[in-house]
Amino acid sequence: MRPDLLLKVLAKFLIPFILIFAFYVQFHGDFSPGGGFQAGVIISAAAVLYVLAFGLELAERGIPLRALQYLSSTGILLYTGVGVACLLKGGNFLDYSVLLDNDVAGQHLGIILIELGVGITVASTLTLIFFTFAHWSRHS
Amino acid sequence: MIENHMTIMLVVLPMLAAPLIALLPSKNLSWGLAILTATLQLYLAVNVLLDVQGGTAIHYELGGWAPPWGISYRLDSLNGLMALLVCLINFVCLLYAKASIEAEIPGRKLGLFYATWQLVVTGLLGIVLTGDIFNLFVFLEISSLSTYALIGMGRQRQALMAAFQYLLSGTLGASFFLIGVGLCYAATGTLNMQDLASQIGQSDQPMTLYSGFAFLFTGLLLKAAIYPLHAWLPNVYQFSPQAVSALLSATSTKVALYVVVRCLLDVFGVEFSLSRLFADLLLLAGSLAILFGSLRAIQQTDLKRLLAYSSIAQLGYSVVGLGLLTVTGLSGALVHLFNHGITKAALFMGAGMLALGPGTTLLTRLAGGTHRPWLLLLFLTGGLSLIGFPGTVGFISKWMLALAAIEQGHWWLLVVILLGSLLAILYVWKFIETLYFVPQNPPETSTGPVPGRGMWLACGLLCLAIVYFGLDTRFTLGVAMDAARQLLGVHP
Amino acid sequence: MSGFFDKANHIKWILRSFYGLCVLLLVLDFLLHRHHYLQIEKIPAFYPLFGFVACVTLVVVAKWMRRLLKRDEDYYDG
Amino acid sequence: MMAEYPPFLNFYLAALFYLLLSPLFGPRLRFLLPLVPLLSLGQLIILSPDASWSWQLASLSMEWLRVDKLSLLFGYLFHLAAFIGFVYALHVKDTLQQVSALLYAGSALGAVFSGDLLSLFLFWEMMAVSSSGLVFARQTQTARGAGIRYLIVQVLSGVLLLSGALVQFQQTGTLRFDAMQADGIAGGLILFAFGIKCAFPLLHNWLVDAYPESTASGTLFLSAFTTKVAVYALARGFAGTELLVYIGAIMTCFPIFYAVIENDLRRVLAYSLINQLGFMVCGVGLGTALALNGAVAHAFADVIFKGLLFMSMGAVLHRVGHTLGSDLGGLHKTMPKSTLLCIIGAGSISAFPLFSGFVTKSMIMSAMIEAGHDWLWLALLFASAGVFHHAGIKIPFFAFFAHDRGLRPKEAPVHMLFAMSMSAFLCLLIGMFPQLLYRLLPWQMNYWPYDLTHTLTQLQLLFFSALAFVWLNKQGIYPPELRSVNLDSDWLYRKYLPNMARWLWSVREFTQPGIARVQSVILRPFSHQSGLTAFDTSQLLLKLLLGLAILIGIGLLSSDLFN
Repeated sequence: MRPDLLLKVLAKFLIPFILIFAFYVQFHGDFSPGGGFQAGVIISAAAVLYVLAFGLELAERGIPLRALQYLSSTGILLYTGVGVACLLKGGNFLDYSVLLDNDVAGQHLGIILIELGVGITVASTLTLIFFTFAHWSRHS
Repeated sequence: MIENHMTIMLVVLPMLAAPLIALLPSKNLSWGLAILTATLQLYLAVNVLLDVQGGTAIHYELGGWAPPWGISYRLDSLNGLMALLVCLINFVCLLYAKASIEAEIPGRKLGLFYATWQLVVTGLLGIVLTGDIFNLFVFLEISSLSTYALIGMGRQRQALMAAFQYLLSGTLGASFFLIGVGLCYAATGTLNMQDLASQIGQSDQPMTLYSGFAFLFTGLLLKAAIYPLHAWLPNVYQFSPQAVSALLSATSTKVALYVVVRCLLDVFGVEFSLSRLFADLLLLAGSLAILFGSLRAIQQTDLKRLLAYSSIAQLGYSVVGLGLLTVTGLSGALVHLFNHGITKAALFMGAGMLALGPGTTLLTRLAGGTHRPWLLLLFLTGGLSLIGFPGTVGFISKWMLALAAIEQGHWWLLVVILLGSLLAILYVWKFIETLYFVPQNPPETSTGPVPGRGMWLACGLLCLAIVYFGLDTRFTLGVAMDAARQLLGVHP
Repeated sequence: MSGFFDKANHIKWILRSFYGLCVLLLVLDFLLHRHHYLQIEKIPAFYPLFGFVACVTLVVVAKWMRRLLKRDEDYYDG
Repeated sequence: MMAEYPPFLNFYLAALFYLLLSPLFGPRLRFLLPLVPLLSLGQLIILSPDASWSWQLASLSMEWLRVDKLSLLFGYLFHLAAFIGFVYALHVKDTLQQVSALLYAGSALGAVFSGDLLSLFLFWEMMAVSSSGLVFARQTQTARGAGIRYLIVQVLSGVLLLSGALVQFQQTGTLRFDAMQADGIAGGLILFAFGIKCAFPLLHNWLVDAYPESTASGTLFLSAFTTKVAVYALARGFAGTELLVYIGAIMTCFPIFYAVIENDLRRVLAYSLINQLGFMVCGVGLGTALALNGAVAHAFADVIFKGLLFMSMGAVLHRVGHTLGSDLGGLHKTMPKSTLLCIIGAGSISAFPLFSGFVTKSMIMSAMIEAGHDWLWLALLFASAGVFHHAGIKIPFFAFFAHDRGLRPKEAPVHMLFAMSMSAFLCLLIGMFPQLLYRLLPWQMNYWPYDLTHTLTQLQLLFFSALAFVWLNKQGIYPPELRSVNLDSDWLYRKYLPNMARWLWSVREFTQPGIARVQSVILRPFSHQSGLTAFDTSQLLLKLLLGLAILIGIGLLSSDLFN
C-alpha cells in the first residue's frame, strides 16, 4: 500500500464538500456571514489540499498558472465593471440600485456580481501564490 | 454626465486598467494602455483642480450611501493639488518607464509590472481622494503592497531584501495607523473624516481619542519617512527599478505627508492636535531632518542613495512648514511637496539614464558623463532646485518657509533653512563634480542601451516644469494658499 | 642670442639714468611750490622719504612674516 | 521700444544658443562670441533712460531693469570687459568655459540693473554658480578644490543677502534696493554679504584661493565682474558708511605684505586686486560725491588695468604652463610685446601720471584729505607705494626680466595681443583724457587730477619706491621668490577644521567597535547575503521601533499636559 493512499482518498472525498461549502458561503454572503473573500479562501484551500495530495504537476494540468493569472484579473474587472456599469446607468459608482428597473433587484444583482468578482480574484490569487511558492521550493 | 464622476474616475480608471493590462498579450500594448490611462487621469486631475479652485469642495458618495454611513470622497484644493501631483508624476514616469524598464526587467514580466504600477497609482489616488479614514487605510495597503512588488523587481540582488525591509517597516507603520483608527472609532463611533472632525470636541473619552491620535500620527510619520522614522527609505530608493524610484520619491512620501496634514488640521483640528508642544516637536523633527538628511547625503557614494537622503532632508522642510502653523508656512509646506516632487522625480530619472549602461548608480562608476552633456542640464536644474535657487521651484517653497520662520520670529529656523541650502550645495556639487569633472578611468567604452526618446521627453518635461513653476507661481502657490487658508480656517 | 638687458653696460646706464631722475625729482621738491593740505606734507622731501621708507618697511615686515607663515608648497594637500 | 529689456537677456540667450548650436557647428562658433557684448552694448546705448522691466513672482515684484547713471556706468564697463575677455579667449574650445563666461557676464549685468534685493540675490547666485564653472574649467585637482571652496563662500554670501532681504521684507514690506543703514539686522546681513563678495579682510580668501587656479581667460573674467558688482552694490546701498573707510584702509594695506612674499604671480595679482578694492571701499565709505565718483571710476579703471595684467600673466601661463615667479625670468626676449603691454598695465595700477590709475585713484586720495582722515590717508599713501612695489615692479620684473631661466616660449597669440592692446590703449586713453571717463560718472563734481602738486608728489613717491626696490635688491635684502604656501585666514577652514573633524572622527572610531560588538551580541546576524543582510534589517527595525516608541511616548505623555 502506498503511504499516501489514505491521504489521496480522503482528499478526493473532501474536496467536493469544501467546494460546495465555498459556494454556499459565496452566494449567501449578501444575507448571512460570509462573502466573496471567505469563499475565495475556502476554494483556494481546496486547491492547496489537492496539490498536497496529488502533486503540483497534476494540479497544474487542471489549473494552469496562466489561467489563474487570467482569472485573478477577470475578478477585478468584474468588480470594477459593475461599478462602471452603475456609472453608465446614471448612478454613482457602485450604486447598484440603478442596475435594473427595480431598485431591490438591482441591489441583489449588483452585490452578487461584486461578491463573485471578489471570490474569483481571491481564490485565484491565493492559489497562484501557493503555486508560485511551491515552484520555488522545488527549485531550491 | 462624466463631470459629476470625475473624482471617482481618477481612482477607477487605473483600477480598471490594472487587470486589463495584466491580460494584454504584448508589452507594447500594456504600456500603451497604461499611458492612455495616465493621460486621461492627468486631464481629469487638471479639471477637478480647476473646479475646486477658490475654496469650493466636491463631494462624492460611493454607492449613493450618504456619509457618515457610506464612504464619501471629498475633493478640495489640498487634495486636488496632491491628485495633480500624483497624476502628473505617473504620466511622466510612465513615459520614462518604457525604455528604462525594458532594460531592467525581463519582457514576460512587463505586463505584470505595469499592472502593479496601476495598482500603486490606484492606492495613492484613493488615499488622496477618500473622505473616509478606514477607506484610506485600505488604499494605503493597496499602494504599499503593490509598491513592495515593484521594488522587488529591481535589477540588483539587494532589491528583494529592500522590498522585504520596506514590507516590514511599512506594515509597522500601517499597523500603528490602524490601531489609531480603531481607537478613534472606539471613542467617536464614526470613520468619516468630516463626521470625526465634528465629534472630536464632544467625545467623552478624550484619553482614548488622544491615544488613537498618537498612534495614527506616528504610523503616518513612519510612512512619510519623517525623521527619526526615516531609516527604511534609502534602501528602498536605492534598489528600486529606476522608474519606480522616480515615482515613489515624488509621490509616496508626499501622499503620506498629505495624510498627516489632513489628519492634523482637518480631522483633529488645530486646537486638538497642535498644542504648542506638538508644533514645536514638528519644528524640531523637521529641522533635524534637514540637517541630518543633508549631512548624510554628503557622505553617500551612490547617486540614488544620495538623492534618497536628500529626500529625507527635503521632507524636513515641509514638516517645518507644517509645524509653523501659519498660512505662509503651511502653504510653503504644501507647495514644497509639489515642487520637491517634480524636482526629485527629474533627478531620479537622470540617475536612471546614467545607470542604463553600467547598471549601477555608484558615483565612481558613473564618472565621466561628459558624453551626455544634456543630462548635465537636467542635473543642474534639479540640483539648483534642491538648493533653492531662484528661478527654480525649490526657491519658491524655501522663500515661503523662510518668510514664515521670520514672521514667527524663529530665527534659529531661518538659520536651519539656509544652512540646509548650503549643505545641499555640497551634495549637489558632489554628484555634479563626480559625474562631469572627474575623468573616468578607464574611459567609457561600453555601448550599453541608449536612453529612449520617451526618457528624454519625460526629463525635458520635468525640467521645464521645474523652471516654469519656479517663475510663474500663480497656479501652484495659489492652490497651496487656498488649501492653507481652508485648513487653518483663515478667510482672505 | 643675448638681449638688450643681458649686457651689464646697458643695465648700468639704465640704473644711472634712473638715479638721475630720482635726484631731479628730489631737487624739484625744493624748487617748485607744492600745495600743502596737511601739516605732515610740509616736511621737506616728504613724498620721496615716505616712498622709500614705506617700501623698505614693507619688505622687512614681509620677510619677517614669511618666517612665520611660510609652509611647504603641498601643505594643504598633505 | 524694442530695446527696452534687461541687457542680461542678450547674454543668457547667447549662452542658450551656444549650448544648442555647439553640437552642430562645433567650436567654430566661438568666433561669434565677441559680437555678443558688442551688439548688447548697442542695445544699452539706445536704451531709454526711463526704461523699466519687472517680473511678478508670487506676491513679489522683481525689477530687472533700473537705469540710472550708476548702473549705466557699470553696464558699459561690463560690456567692455566682456568684449575684451571674449577676444582674449578666442583660442578656447571648451563649451563649459564659453557658456559659463556668457552667463557670468550676463549675471553681472543683471545684478547692476536690478532694482530690488530679490533680483540682486538671483543674479548674485547666478554669478556664483556660473563663475565657479570658470574655475572648474581648469580641470585639475587643485582647481576643483579651490572651486568648491569658492562656490561655497560665494553662495554663503548669497544666502546672507537672501536672509537680509527676507528680514527687510518682513520689517518694511518692500524689497527695493536703495541706500540702507548698516546698523540693524537687515542692513548688517546685507553688508556682510556684500563684504564677502568685496573680499573684506578675513573674508577675502576665496579670491586669492580661486582666481589663480582658473584658466588664463577664466581669471580675466573673474577679475572683471564679481568684486566690481560688490563695489557697485556697496556704492548703491552703503554710500557714506563710516565703517567702510576703516575696512577699506585695512584692505589696501594688509594684502601687499602677502603680495611681496607670494610666489605665484597670478596670486600676487589677486592680492593686489584686494588692495585696489580697498581704495574703492574707502571711497564708498567716505560717501562724498568726489569719493563715490572716485570709487566707481577706480573700479572702471581697475577692471581694465587689472585685466591687462591678468591677461599678460595669462599669456605666460598659456605659453609656459605656470606663473611661478621662482621659475620664470627672461621672457622679454621672446615675448617683447607682452612685456611692453604688461608694463603699461603695471604703470596704470601703480598710478603713474598719464596712466588710468592715476586719474581715478587721486580722486579717492583727495576726498580722503577733504574728509579729514589724516592717518588713513597716510595708510593709503603707504599702500600706493606698496602697490607699485609688488604689482608695478614685481610682476613685470620677475616674469619678464630677473634671472634668465632659459625659457624661450613663443610670443602670445595674436588675439591675446589684440585684446591686451585694446586694454592698454584704454589705460592710456583714460590716463591722458580723463574727462572721457569723468563725463560718465554718476555724481556731480569738479575735479582735475593733473595739477603740479599731484603730478610731482606722485612721481616722487613712485620713483623713490622704485629706488627702495633697487637698493634692497642690490643689498640682497629683497626676499627671493620661493616655492611655498603662505598661511592666510583660509588656514582655519582648510587645516584647522578638517583636523578637528578628523580628531572627532577618530574618537568615533575608537568607540565604534565596542558599540558594534554590543549590537552584534544582541542581534546576531543569521545570514550573510551581499549588501543587505538580515542583520541590517533587524537594525532597521530596531531603529524604527525606537523612533516609534519615543514619539508615542512623547505623544502620550504630552496628553497629560494637554488635559
